[in-house]
Amino acid sequence: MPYRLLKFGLSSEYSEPRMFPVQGDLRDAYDVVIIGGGGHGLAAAHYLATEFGITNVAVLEKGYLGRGGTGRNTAIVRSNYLTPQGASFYQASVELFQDLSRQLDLNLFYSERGHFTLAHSPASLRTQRWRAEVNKQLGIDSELITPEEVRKMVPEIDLQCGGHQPPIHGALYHPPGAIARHDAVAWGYARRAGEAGVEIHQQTAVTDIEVRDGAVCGVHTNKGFIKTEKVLSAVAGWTTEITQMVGLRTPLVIHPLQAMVTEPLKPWLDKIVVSASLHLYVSQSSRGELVAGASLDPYELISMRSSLDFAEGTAGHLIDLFPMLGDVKVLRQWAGLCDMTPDFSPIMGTTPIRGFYLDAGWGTWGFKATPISGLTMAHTLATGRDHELIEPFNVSRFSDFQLVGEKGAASVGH
Amino acid sequence: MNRSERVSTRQSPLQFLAAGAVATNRVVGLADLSLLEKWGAKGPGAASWLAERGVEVPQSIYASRPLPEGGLVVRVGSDEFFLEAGQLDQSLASFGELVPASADFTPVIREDAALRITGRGSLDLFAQTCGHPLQQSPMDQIIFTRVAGVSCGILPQSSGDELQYRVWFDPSYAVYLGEALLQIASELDNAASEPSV
Amino acid sequence: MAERLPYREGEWIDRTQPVTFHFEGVAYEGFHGDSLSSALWGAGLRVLGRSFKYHRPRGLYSLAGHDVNLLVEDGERTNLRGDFLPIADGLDVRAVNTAGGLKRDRLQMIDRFGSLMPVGFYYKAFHTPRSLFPFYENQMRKIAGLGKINPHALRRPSPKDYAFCDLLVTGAGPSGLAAAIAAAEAGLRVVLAEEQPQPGGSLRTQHARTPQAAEQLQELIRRASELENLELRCCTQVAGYYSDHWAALVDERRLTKLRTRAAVFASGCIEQPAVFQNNDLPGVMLGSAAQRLIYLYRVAPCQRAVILTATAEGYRLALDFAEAGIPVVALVDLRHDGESSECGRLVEAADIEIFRGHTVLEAQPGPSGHSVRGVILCPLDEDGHPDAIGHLKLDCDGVIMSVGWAPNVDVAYQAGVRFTYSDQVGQLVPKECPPGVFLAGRAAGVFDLEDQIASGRRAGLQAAALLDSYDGAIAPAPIHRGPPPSHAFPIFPHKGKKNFVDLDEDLHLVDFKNAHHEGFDNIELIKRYTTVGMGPTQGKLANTNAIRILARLNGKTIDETGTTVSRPFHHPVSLEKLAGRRFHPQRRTPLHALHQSLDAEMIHAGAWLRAEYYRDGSSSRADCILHEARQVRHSVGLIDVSTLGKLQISGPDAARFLETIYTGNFSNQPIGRLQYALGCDELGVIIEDGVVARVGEENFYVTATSSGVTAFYRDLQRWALLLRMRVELINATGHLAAVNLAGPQARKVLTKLTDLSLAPEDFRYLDVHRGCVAGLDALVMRIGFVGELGFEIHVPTSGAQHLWRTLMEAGAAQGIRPFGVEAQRLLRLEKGHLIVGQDTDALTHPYEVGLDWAVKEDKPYFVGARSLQILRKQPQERTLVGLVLSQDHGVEECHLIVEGERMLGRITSVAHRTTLGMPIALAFVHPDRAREGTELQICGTGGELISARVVPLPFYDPDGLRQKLKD
Amino acid sequence: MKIIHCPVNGPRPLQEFYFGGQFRAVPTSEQEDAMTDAEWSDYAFNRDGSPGIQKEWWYHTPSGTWFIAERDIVTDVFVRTYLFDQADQESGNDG
Repeated sequence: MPYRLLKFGLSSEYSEPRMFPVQGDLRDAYDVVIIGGGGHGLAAAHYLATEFGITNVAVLEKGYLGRGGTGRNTAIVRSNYLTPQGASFYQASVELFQDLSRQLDLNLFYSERGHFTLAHSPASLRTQRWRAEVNKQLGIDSELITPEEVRKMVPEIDLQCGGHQPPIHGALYHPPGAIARHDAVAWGYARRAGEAGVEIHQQTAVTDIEVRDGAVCGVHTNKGFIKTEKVLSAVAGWTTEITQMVGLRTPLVIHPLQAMVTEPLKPWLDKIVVSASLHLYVSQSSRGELVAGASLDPYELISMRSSLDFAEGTAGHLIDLFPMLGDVKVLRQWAGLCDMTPDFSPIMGTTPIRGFYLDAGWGTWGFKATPISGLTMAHTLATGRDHELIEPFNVSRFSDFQLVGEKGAASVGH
Repeated sequence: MNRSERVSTRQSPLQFLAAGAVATNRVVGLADLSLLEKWGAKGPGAASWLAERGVEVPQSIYASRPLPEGGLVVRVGSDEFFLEAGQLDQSLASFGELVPASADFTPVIREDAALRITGRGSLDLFAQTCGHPLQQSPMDQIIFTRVAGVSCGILPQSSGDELQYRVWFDPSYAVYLGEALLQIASELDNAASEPSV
Repeated sequence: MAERLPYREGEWIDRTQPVTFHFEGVAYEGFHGDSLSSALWGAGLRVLGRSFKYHRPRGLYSLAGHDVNLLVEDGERTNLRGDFLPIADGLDVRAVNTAGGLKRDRLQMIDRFGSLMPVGFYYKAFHTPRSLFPFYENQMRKIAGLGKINPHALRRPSPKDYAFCDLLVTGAGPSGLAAAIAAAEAGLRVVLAEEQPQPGGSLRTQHARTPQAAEQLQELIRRASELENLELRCCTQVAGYYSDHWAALVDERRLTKLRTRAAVFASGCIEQPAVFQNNDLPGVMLGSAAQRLIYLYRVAPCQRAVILTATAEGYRLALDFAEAGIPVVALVDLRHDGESSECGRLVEAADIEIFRGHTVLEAQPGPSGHSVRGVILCPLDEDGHPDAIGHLKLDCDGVIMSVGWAPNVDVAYQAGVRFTYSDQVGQLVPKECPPGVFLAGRAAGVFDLEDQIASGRRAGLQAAALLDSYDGAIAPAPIHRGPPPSHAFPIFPHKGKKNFVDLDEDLHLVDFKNAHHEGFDNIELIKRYTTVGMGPTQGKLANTNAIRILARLNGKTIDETGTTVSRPFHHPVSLEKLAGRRFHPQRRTPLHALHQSLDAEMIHAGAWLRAEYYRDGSSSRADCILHEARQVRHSVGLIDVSTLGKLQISGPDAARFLETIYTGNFSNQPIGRLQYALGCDELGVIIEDGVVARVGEENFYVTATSSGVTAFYRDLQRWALLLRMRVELINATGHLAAVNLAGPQARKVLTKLTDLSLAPEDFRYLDVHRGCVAGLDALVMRIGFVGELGFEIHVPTSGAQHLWRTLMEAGAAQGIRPFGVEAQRLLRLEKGHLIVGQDTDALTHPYEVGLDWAVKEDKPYFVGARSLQILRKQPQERTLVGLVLSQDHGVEECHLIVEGERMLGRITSVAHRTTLGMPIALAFVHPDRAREGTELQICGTGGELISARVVPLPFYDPDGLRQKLKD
Repeated sequence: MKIIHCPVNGPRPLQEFYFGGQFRAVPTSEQEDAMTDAEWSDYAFNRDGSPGIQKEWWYHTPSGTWFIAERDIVTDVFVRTYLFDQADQESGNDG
């Protein structure tokens, strides 16, 4: 039994330290202001402090830590992307994730389950093979497997989908695919950043950004003005509100993405199953709940309302794949926001506005990039130059007609 | 090829329904009317041309009128009309044959699958398949909506005391939609024949 | 069976219908009308379930589905709630989440290690060393979860439906009935949804003892039943409320998607527990649960009760017990001055001992914690804190809590109602209601029966007035008078750490203090860290106390502390009810049945089913396909291409319109001629290709890709609007069928059936003619997608079968055979034709795939033109080439072309066996490697390197002599 | 489930509709020619996705009707819907 548990049992007083410091008032100026207290912003703060020695940093969060995509995603981590740019970037993220519990000294329940992307058509199978081949070339563990191999590893799956859907033709199998406790990632980074001297201000909303002569010079908040020459926007679904403040035009549009959980069940599904054609992904959490999601909502909306259509459709697709789940009950549904780009890749790094840095375009794949986006954005903030891993993702790629070809793989890519 | 031969070569996409329709006649009746000839005209000149042919042209969008020789004409768009014969032996071929090359409208080939839904369970059938409240819809006005996921035109009609619904849709969905409706109709029929508690 | 209380008017059980059922393998008896919970409690059972984390024994608690102490499974279904499960003969269920049965659950030892597991302990342990986490995780997973799924459970399709009404009233208690009646009398179509099997609500519980209640109930039910426009749905939960007044109603059979125009939430209150040591022991229950037992099921909640209260309702509860003949050992009132109203005097008169200014500090467990054997009382100081001295022990077997309520308004919250805390009522009351949403009764904070009815009537009339059905007077809203019906903080610390706040999640008071101490000081953060409210009941009995605790810890008010966001569903809803019938529209060509009779293998192609190939005796799939292809090359074959998009485009601007949406020129296209057409999006990406036939000066007939046509046609409609073109667009895809008769013998076959002259000079390659084929009006196009002489014949759908049969008969002498999609794909590959979506991807532009010739840059404008200008200036990164492979296996589509670690390109189409006798492929490669004769390496199956050589396209008949065949 | 008021077909559930994206005036061929590459890529890629009322395209699938909606993309309230041509008449712009 771990020593930690014995300690809890033996000590009469609760000895755990505060995870987040009680934050005082905002100071007048910071070297860096990070907008957004989600995983990305907090990770960037952490790496700025620990890797680059920049600690005069404020993270401004309009709600509470992890209120946005961090606490609303389905917590899947993987690197089986289609393009070399995407796959290398996410592979670096996976590698950071694998050691993150130790680094943050917080159990993130990072659990490698194996990730299946089912293909229900020859066309989808081709795409999965493409991903597998690119992955293998980059040393990422991915392979195309047959329906029989799918059945061996997930015997509950109905390969014929009960005749309701085209049968399963095969799957992309990605053994390192993992799930993690999403909130804890934000808490862990927040704790470490706080220990290193970063200030984390919750309930602090940015109301405007001061730009003079094409350069950032400060940030207005509901708690007053702060001077700074470097601002990182790490607000994903709320990015269009921030970019409007600095007059930066981007292709971003916001769509909700919904998810739901069932009542807890005894563990039976230890893999992550995604169906590209059914727009479904499902895994079983450590509490025993099935966590399921679908594709983006079909129209733009900056609201986290739930829709019944989503629950109906996702329920149907779950039963298509797992016919014995009919009687399993859905406990709760919720939604998050996705800032979508036309090439299904993020927008990261420097921008035409000096001192304004963007970490956006996270669509449906933000959580899995948390550590690497934090690290590369910290590097970019510290040096003023895009980290090489994120060069392809700079916002200039649109004016240059140099898109990243990730869209082909991402009909559902969580 | 003469007229009767032409009819014999035509096949309804809903052919399989014939037997089922009788079986569910009690609560919901489904009748296949796909073989009634249909024809369409679309374009700015369609209305006046039809009027010249003696057709009573519905003035407002989605309204319908009887054709002089049986059947009906529906204004399915601002400049678009849909005609259907009333009898198997009634031909609309003359319409198509008469259109001059200079006409400022386009004749449209219409091969819609067509159903007539009757019986006291009709609205229950739609309740399970259609998100639009048909019970509140006026008679003789076509409604474009979705039934079991398929785009349909639905025309509520009253014949005597009875309500009936004419439904038209793309024939490639005929087997799917016909089977889905038949399944629900038979369930409604079974439910009605169970002794009430 | 233990004795039930004597018959009483209004009871729900039918004593003439005894029912035998099994629980944990033991037979029990109850009555028709019993829920599983009431029947087991009535049978004298006390331990009904085990808790989620500590496996503590749990008993009947809310009897309203607000706890999950009794969750059972029957082998088929799982996580069934005992409070809602009617018993029936043959019912055979077990408790979920036990190891070795409910009584001797081996996991109950976890309870003793509770102190090792403070809140969030799992975040702080097991992760180092990393290599051991999988082991720990595995151990944790073994004990996680509640019910077990049955991997062999069958689907039970559920009929989902839509319904429409003017007003949805949630809850058929006194206020809900009054609201529904008032609105229906004003003419609204009303749906009244009640979760319980019968209407009545608090008239059957809190008010049940008074004779007026029974009369009121009868009267309300009579009036409701006389209204034809009022539909009462019992056993129906309003599970969620969505945009534009859509509600999800769920009953035993189905989900109803109800569109209403207004809603009244008369959903009552959820009674809230007090927090004291062992407040979860079997025998500790809510007062409302005791009333349900007494009045609905006639089961004695216990033999000797201690009632803990802080309101008049607790006194009335004591009178309920007294009337039922159950001794009340003590009435413990948290208030120092007790109850001054009539019921206070009645309790005193009934000789029930009252402890004012006291609390139950602790319930004392009987053997194994399976029951209550007594309580420890303790006086409270002026501030409501338990005093260290003056403890008092009392024997009892039941602790009945009646300390207050929380409005049952999670669904009203989803409907947009926002709340504020009222000290007057001691609960959240509505602050803002969106248009068309009203609250009534206890949910709105009125507890007096007359007030409940008046507020219901008011809400019903307000809805009617809003919908223009009522213009009479509306009485003002009644407000609560007197002491609040809820105590502000019925929460008491205890060093034993079994004073539970969240029974679903086994969270006790100190867990909240600790989480707060660690910085989780926001309601949403503390929820996520402790998991409060995340269990199966979503915190119905926990959230209120959790907010009270956090508010105190932060020194803030309830309003400042806020609430967590309420999400659907109210009670969990099964996947099959949500899924319903699952409509998956599927398209079939009119030749579908013929393909089946020809033993075709059918495949899904988008929404369509198509013939992939035709089985031929024992031949392999590959042999069948090759055979079909050879037949086309050598003689004649027939393929169903009815899935092709078929568009009629006509009008004065038709040619100009086509020139806008496609990259080519059409104005000068002669009537009767065909042209290949390529479509790009605004970014210059290829999205569509097809054939344009000019059939008149202003009339074009266009074929488009099967999978793309729906979206393409929709786009065309919008372009026609945006560009203000005088053009009529018709999507005739489903109304026309098409077949392609291809092969050197095609002309010979078709000649017999048509009035058209097929002579090479009359019907040239890329000609289109209208004529009669097999007695049908047809459009015939001479095209060569597969690279042979070919006629594509388009006829009305109803004639398709006749056409096919006639062609097959006519071709018998030439040995005509049908060919499927696979043979066609092979033949087009040999001919070097690309397939949009397979040989192109989401970024491919025409210059990358050798379609420069199809882009007419000299036109004034077409969609994508400006982007193509930019793309053309950029260095090209890839180009589509033909490859001949060095072996006939091991290469699949999307295998990569590599050079060491460098990725040089990708195979987009491949055929191992061809009519050419050599394996071929199309591939994207870097332009450096695209020169004819370049040797490339493909990383094939299993990583094997396979060599290939770049060759010119097409592979077959480069001069196109075959498709232009003259005889 | 949203109810959207199609200007031709009246109020219908969301399932009958297809979202066609933000409304953007299409440059004429002359305008297009006059645009620099940067101006064109700005038109081609960038969107105004910020909170507020957005003018956008919707399509009623069963009847094949395109129309314009002005919708608050935060509250999801449709402020008004109208046919493309009607917008033109009301606002008098050149679309």
